[in-house]
Amino acid sequence: MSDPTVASPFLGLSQTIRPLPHFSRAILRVGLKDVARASERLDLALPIAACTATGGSAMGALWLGPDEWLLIGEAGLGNGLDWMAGITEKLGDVVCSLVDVSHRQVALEISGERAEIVLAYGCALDLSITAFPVGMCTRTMYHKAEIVLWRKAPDRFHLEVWRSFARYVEALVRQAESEA
Amino acid sequence: MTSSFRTASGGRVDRDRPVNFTFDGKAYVGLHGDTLASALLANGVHLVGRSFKYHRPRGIVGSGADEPNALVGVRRDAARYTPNLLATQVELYDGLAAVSQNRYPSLEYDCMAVNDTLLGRFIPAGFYYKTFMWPKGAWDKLYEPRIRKAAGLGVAPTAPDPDVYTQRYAHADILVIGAGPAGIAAAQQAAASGARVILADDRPAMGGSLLAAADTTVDGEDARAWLRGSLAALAALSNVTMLPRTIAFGYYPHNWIGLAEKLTDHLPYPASGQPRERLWQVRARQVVIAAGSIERPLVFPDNDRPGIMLADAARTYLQEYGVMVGRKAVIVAAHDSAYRVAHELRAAGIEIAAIVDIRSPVPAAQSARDAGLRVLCDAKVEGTRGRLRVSAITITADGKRETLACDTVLMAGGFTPSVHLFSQSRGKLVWDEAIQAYLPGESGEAERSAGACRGRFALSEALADGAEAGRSAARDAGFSPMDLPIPSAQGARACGGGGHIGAVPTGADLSRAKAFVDWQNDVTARDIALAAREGFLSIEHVKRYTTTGMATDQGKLSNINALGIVSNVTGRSIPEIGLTTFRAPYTPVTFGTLAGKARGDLFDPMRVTAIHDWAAEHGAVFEDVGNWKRARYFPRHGEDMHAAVGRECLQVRNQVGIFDASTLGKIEVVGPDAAEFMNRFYVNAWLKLGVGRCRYGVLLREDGFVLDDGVVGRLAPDRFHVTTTTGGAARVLAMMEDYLQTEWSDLKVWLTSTTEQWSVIAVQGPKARAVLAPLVTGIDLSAEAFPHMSIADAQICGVPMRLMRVSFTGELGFEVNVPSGHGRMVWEAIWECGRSNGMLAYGTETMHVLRAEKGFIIIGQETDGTVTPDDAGLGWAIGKAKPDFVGKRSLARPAMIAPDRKQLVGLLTHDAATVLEEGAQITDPLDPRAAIGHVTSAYHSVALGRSIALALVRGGRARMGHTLHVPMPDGAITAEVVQPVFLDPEGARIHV
Amino acid sequence: MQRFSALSLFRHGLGRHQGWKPQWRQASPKPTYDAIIVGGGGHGLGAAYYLAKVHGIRNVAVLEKGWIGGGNTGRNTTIIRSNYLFDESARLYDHAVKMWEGLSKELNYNVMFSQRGVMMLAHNVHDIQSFKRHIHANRINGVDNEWLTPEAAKAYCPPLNIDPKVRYPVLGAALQRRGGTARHDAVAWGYARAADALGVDIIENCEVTGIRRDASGAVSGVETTRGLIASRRIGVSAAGHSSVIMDMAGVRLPLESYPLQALVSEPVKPVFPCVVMSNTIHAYMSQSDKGELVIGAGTDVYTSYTQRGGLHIATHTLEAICELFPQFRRMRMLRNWGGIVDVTPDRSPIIAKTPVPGLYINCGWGTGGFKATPGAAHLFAHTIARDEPHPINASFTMERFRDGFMIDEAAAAAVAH
Amino acid sequence: MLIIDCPYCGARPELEFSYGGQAHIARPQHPADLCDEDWNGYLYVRDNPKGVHAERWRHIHGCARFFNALRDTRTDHFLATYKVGEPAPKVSRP
Repeated sequence: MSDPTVASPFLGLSQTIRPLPHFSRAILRVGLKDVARASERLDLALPIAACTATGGSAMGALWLGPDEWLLIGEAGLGNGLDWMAGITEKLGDVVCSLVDVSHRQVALEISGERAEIVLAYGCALDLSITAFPVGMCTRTMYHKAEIVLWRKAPDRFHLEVWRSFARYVEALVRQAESEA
Repeated sequence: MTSSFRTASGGRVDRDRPVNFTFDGKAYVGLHGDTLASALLANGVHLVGRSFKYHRPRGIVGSGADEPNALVGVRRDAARYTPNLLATQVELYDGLAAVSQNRYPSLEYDCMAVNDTLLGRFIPAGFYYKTFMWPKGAWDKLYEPRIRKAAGLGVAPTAPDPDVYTQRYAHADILVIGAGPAGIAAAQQAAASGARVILADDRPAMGGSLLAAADTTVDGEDARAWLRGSLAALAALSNVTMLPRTIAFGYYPHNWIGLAEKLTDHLPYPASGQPRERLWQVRARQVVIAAGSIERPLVFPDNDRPGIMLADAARTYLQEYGVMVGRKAVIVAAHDSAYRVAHELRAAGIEIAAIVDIRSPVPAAQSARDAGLRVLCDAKVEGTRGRLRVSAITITADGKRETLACDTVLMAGGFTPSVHLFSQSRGKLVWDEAIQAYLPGESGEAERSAGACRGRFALSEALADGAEAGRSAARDAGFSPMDLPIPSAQGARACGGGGHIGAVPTGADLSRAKAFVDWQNDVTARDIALAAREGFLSIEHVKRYTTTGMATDQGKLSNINALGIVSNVTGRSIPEIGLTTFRAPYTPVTFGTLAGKARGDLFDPMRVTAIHDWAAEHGAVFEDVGNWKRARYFPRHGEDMHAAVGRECLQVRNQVGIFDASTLGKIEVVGPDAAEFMNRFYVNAWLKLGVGRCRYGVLLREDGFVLDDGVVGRLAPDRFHVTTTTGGAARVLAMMEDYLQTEWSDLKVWLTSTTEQWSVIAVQGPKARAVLAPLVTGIDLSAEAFPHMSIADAQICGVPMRLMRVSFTGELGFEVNVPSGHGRMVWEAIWECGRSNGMLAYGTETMHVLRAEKGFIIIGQETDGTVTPDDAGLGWAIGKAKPDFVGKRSLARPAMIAPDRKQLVGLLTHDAATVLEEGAQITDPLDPRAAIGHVTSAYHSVALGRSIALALVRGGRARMGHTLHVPMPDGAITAEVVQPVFLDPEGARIHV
Repeated sequence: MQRFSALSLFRHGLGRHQGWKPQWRQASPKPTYDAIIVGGGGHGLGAAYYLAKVHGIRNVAVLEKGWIGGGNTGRNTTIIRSNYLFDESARLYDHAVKMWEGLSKELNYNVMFSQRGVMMLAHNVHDIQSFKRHIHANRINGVDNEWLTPEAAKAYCPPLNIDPKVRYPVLGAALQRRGGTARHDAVAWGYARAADALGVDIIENCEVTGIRRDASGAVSGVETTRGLIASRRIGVSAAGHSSVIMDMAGVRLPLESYPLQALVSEPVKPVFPCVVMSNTIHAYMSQSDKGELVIGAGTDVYTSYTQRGGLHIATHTLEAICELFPQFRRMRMLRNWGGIVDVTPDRSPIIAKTPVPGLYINCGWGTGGFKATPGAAHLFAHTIARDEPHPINASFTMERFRDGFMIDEAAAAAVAH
Repeated sequence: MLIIDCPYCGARPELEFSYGGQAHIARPQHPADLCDEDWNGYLYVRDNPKGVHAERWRHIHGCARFFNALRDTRTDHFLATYKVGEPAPKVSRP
């Protein structure tokens, strides 16, 4: 259930492309030597392997860089202040940077058997299941917009994009869908 | 209905599906599966165009991408006209309308043919470099327009193209380019290893030479049946992608290959919105180039008449399309392939008047004679006759001159391996003396060539070579090849290397005769000899001076013969002369295909704020700032910008205005060393900035020039909220990361972009506090509790808010940062609350005027990359006690401390109504010829009731009170130099 | 030198053109020259010509590692203009344009200088401000440049799309009518022929492999693939390879070499009457006499000597071309190639003496060297002959970077806000 | 489109990267102590070799890390990539 007060820039949904509800999100930056402590405090194993994501239903952690994780919370947490405060409290004195980016980006789900082709329309990465397995996540480009792409199932991708680019990316994936 | 030159059977055309088409308005009937060329030939039409320079009648020469003559325009409708298409590549569809090019008034009677008959001897290669120089200036007024009109081929489309183009990135373990025998064999082996294979071929039907293979078997099966079976088997594999109608046009670094796939040009009625072409960008671990070979034409006098064509093309027309290219043919032979062609054509009913072989002895001649063919050896070719179609060829053999009547002359000059893509990949080409061709040598990328493109011409050889290439490619891509048997071919006549390069022996005077080397560009053997005579000895010079090889076929037919002629004239071997560079694309690629989806609104990302739609609904006029759309002003009732801005300014000064500042860059700087980082990065001192306080920050490039500015707030001892300009956001963050990651890795601090996290709603004006107060909770907005340059987190309308009390207008002002998903909701709430206070929305133009009245600079307007902080009047911002910050050292360079630097000043025109033009130059009345500065900003100020301007003026601060000139085309405007603050210099209005 | 004219062409035509002689000799290196120019492009050949013509220094060799005119001279999109902002640049480039106007006659070689006008498009408010600043500055410097409304721009170039609803609409244009194009190969050949006639040796296939210096540190000659050649004056005019050559003399430059791509369409009948440039969306186009649409693409982001770049650079350019001129979307790219452009920190050139006595450098022209060819050659010859710069190139030193006297046209024009 | 082997993420297309010029040019500890000539060397003078070039790249649209690379500017082939702070690996210079 999404927070009804959070506006979505997306215009619609289709067989392959579905706007996702609002999530709470944060960017966590921690130096390598403090990662283990942060994981312990958060009760969430921050993935160390490049371009991988971990996490269950409560919170996902996506490796974006060697000291950078995108934390994605459950949908429907309202303004997310409590969520942020909770994480901040858990992290305690761990030397790190935690910044709320819940509204910085929005998410689309691209799914179905045409998902790979729709993405290959604007993403230059090898999206085959061997090269981009389930659980892999990375920043990359979709045409001229930066995105975060996360494969959640063989035929299901989670795509994050900065809010101001949302309509650009949405228009392109819809064209891709119509031409794939 | 059967056309008169169609055989009774054979070929892969569908004889049950006639196709109507027109050429130059005349109706014809072809068959489904025809190309435009094969259909025209089936109707006995050879004359299809006029040449570039001499306007000589020209016919179809080849059967594929190498065609130099048969360029046509194809018109689907007014907006879908495509010039310069090769008739040999245009697939026939019902209703196709093609027209010939470069002729006036018609193909049959072309006035410009005077270039051939009368002027020809006076316009040799490069003639234009030697004349048209008198009188001075006449070139582009008098001569050039005429030359231009005569040049060019087809006519450019005149209306915007309504078709759409699509694109896809793809990854392959092995990309096989060319689906002839070698390519298919390679794809079979590669696919069997489990590798991901893409097989691409430019023709609609895959198979290459196998499509025309008659009397040939592969693995005991008819070759064409084997082909069908093999393709079906490949297509059934999930790891194989088959791309017909797809040309590999460019080989880019790191095995990045561009493919162009035609999707609809062959369809009579493409579905609406169906993309016309698709650009594939393929990254392949390994590439197999199986591009085949190109038949070489022969250079002899008047070798360009319609009806003179490549021998193997004639055979292809027969075997693939069931088309006889004529009734009576003479074959000029320099290669044994001529005999195969002769046998197959004769079997189809074409009379072979003679095989004229320039070689001697010719072992193949005897068996041909035994079969009843007339063969003349050791022959010279003297010329041809026929106005719009060849009617005879004159030869000399055994010392006897003879004119042979015919309607077709076929040239069998041998085959040139197609090494274009290999060369594009920066592989090294090696001259092979035995087969007289350049062949692929050392690779520059992870690729290998197979089959005819590396001189393995015979079918069995090509199949074996392709299979081996497929296996080794699989191995090198990390797969284990299966032990798939190698197909073997029987019955195919070996067509090895050799053949002839350069001009064919002739008794004719080649300084008089026109023996064409480059058909399309009308370059003859004598042109090339002339170039050599004039000292153009490098093959690149010959190419550029004569234009040989620079036509739309990029020298596929001409390059090798041009080399031969230069070799002959200069007495140097071909390897000594070298080779011209092969350049992408292999065949021309549609602009639209390369541009793909980036068109219209999607040409470039259009970034919009959460408040954009509200602004649009309220009539905003937008401007582009970088990728962003920003509301520039909000006109009412047909107001122009001037009126709207005046109204908006006044309302902000007197009441309150609301402004969308969301595009400002925002960076959260967090960590124990955050203050130290800021201290090193910005010119300002940061260590003592209190929590909850803001400061205006200035940032330099390391060369000392102002890069960016913005207000920075301290949220906590270890946390700063940094703002940047709209256009500078990405640049500033990138530069911060650069220093942090590569120079100051000792600092514990991290940067996170929050530009898009926050919608920024500026509420500015005397009533700003009154508007906001009812909406906010958790904060006291009073001047005492929340003075100018404060920052705090609180709530507004029940959502989190980061509030800054800042002013870029000179009025009491707040910037309300709210999570952008709530941006519009909060904006509308403030709007509702503000309306009773006389609030209106203003745009960037009003913001520019308001800040100029206060003398606040705009990066990129008052600064231009050559301005120091002191120039811009920002010297006060520099933390004087700091030993270092980015750019500090550069400020001490001689030029940066020169006394006559341009400094920011205000200008007041003597005539208060005159608004200066931004960018206007400024002179000292004592020296009107030298500019001493320029106007950076100029507006009409409603608040002041007069014009104002900011300017950068040499030594400006020492000129206070002086009168300067602003020269305009209609005379100089006088203005007085003043301090760059026009309104409320004490700042009383801000601190309320 | 055989005189070129309509009459001589006619006379030789009667003789089936058998009487034409080589336009320049295939010279072999002599042991010693009074001056050596390294680099046989338009700038180098021109410098040799002006050394001989203006300064009477005729014992000159031009050393070219490949074939003359084969570098950036033969790879550029031939745009010529002089509407630069700063006084120094405007003087430099307008010096060149004035020389272009008489060059065919000067060389007796038709370099096809065509003053078709160069139109630069403004797409946003910042562009308008910047272009107007240029126009005002140019007027004071006597350089023609005028502002056009979108409608006037379209009248000047009918294929231009001025629909206000496109992504980056055309808000106006700056037009320099004296700007235009020329035939790049002819410039190299024309200078070669004219220099050769004055005694200059043009030596192709001669790669410089070392620079010799005497005990005092001054240059004494060059080592080449064709042997040692002595000279007390060496002018380096090697464009993208400037760093490589100067390194041989121990001189390090503020220079980086990048790939720059260009492309042409198939030839069509005249449809595009002028030169159009859009710096904002990266598109530059004209139509050649042969009918090809000649399109300049951007530089790749990394330094390279490969003379090729990525496909994405060409596609990016064609995106812009198709938006500005949508009727050309069905046209086709015929050839795409790359050159190596040498770029200084302020994107302005260096024409100057170096710290090494007798060694002179002309480099750093970035993407715009062709337009300056006659002017740069003339000034470089002056600098070599007199061992001091001409007043026009006096500011274009190496030392300006050290001292902060930048001539930064790009910074002044391209900063967005 | 170069394929660049990010030391963190592996082989990625060039469009995810930004170029950072010559590598191993450290910002002077005390710029004020430098003469104009030396500061000029730091700011502007570059190797620009035709051959192996040590250069900086940033995987800006990936892990966002700066790293260094050795690339042959005659072929554009990479010989090595390595993390900031690591010395340039020894490669056989062709």
